[in-house]
Amino acid sequence: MRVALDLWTIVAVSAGAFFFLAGTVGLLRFPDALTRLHALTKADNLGLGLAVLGLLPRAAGLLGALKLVSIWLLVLLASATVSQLIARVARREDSA
Amino acid sequence: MNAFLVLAASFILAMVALGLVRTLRGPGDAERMMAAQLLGTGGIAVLLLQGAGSGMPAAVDIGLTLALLAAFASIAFVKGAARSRRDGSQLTDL
Amino acid sequence: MGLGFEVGLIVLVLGVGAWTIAARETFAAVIGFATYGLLLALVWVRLSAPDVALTEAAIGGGLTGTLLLGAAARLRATEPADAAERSGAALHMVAGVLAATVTGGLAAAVLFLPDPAPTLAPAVAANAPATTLGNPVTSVLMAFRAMDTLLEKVVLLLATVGVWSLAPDRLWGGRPGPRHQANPDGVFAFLARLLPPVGIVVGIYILWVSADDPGGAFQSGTILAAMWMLAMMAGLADAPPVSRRSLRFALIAGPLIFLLVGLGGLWLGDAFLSYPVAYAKALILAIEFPMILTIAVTLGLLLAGPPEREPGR
Amino acid sequence: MNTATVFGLAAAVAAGLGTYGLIANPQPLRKIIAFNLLGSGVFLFFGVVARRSAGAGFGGDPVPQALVITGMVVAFSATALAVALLLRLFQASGSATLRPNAPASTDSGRSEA
Repeated sequence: MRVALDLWTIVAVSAGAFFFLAGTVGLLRFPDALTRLHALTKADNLGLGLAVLGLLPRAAGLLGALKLVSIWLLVLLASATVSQLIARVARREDSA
Repeated sequence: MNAFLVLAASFILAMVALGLVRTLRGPGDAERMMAAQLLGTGGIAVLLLQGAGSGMPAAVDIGLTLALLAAFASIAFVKGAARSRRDGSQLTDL
Repeated sequence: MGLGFEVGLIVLVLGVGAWTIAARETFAAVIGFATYGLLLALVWVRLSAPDVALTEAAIGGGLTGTLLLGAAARLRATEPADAAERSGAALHMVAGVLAATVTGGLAAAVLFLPDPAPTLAPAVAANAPATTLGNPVTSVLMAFRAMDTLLEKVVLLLATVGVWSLAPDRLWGGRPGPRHQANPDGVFAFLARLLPPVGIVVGIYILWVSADDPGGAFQSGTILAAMWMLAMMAGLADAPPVSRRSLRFALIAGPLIFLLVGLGGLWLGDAFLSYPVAYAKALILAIEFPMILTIAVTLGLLLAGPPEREPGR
Repeated sequence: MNTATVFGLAAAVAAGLGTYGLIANPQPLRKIIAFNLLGSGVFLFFGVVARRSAGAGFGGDPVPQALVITGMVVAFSATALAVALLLRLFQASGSATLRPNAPASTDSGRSEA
């Protein structure tokens, strides 16, 4: 059981780290603000999400797990909103 | 296992650092705000992994605080950038 | 593994710090500073100081960044003129020499710190049962060095009075800051409705756990203040006029109760701010709960600035 | 070289960076930012002292840690006051410079809120 849970942590956290890598590559390589924003949201949503999923088996009880998931949900909510707002700033910078 | 978590934290930190180099340089305000956003998320991921790896349960509480305040700060940044264009135009459709 | 993580973190922190000083645009420097604050929180975690990390995350990343950003946004119109102003080469030289001296002195101090280091940790551990709190930092802040904490709250109050006193006479008693506008059906207003209830729960939770785990009244008050500011920025709430009586009362409630408990210690206990052991935890909670309200209101008002709209408008 | 020493040297550099910016940057808002950087270096130094004094089952000496928390709050109060003073200067004189012979329109800004 222990081994299975550890394996789960390793797989999920690695997948999360991969999405951070993908997000950074996108930030560095994509041509304009909107596509870069698209790359960034992958790190936000999937990168952190998978890292949280990976850490769940190691959480301190139900409350700890609940807190971990709340962090992810808060970041999802905030990043979705802020990305919208950033995109509007970017669009105006383009048209200006 | 703990070594793996700290390694993952270091890797994500390096990715965030690379992204920061790109976004802080601009050219526009939009990129700079992405820097704050990227660090908010990446910082939380590093904090949680690092906390789990070094056995500090309080890291989750710090992550919770960071998640709330990073959201607040990002919003304040967008609002400030929207208010402060040199041409005086406002972002009205927020 | 060694010190790889630490060294990487330090390179990043100092890189962002240097960039904050060197950046050409003020707006960029402010974003750099907020980033720097978030990274410092990670450093504090590595230094096994979760309470400080929590404070740094709350202040360095959130509050100071927002405060500086508001100022940068208002000053942006003058920026081209100000940017033309450059210090001479001689001043840069002097600054460089002084900075090198500061760095060298502190580095020498770090390298020649006494070994073994003197410590008060055993003294705190020995006296911790008297406060019945599991978190040593809360014990120090609320009991062993409660005078510092009381005076810190007074400093916050004085800063608020100082900020208010900058208002022109005819605006005295008015509302601080501009009235913010946002589309009531937009994404911004949506977030400002959704986030504050969560923030209030988390804020009170952070205070509640501070008895045994990292947390505290200040960190909790910061979260509440941020939620209040969010509602104000989305146009859902307006800043209260500074002459409002309930607002003034909220500003002094925390320090006042702290002071009363302190004076009670003079009468019932051994000295000013000494708590009778049997009631220590109850008294500390009685100080801290009103304190989060005071801190939230004070921080919100410090961010909002001096009154800018005439009373009655 | 242990964790505390490495972070201590970083604290020294951060304080140096802050000192440099405080003197070399002419704009007041940049000076305020630099001052905060200088302060963060000093706080970090305190944190290193606390870490080295770990004992009695704590990860660091709680007394310097508590002092740093108090210091951060006071630094924030000072920053808020400094920013308010700067904005008032801008409102009153129409510019945000510390030059003594700045082209100032002393009273025109007073009337606008």
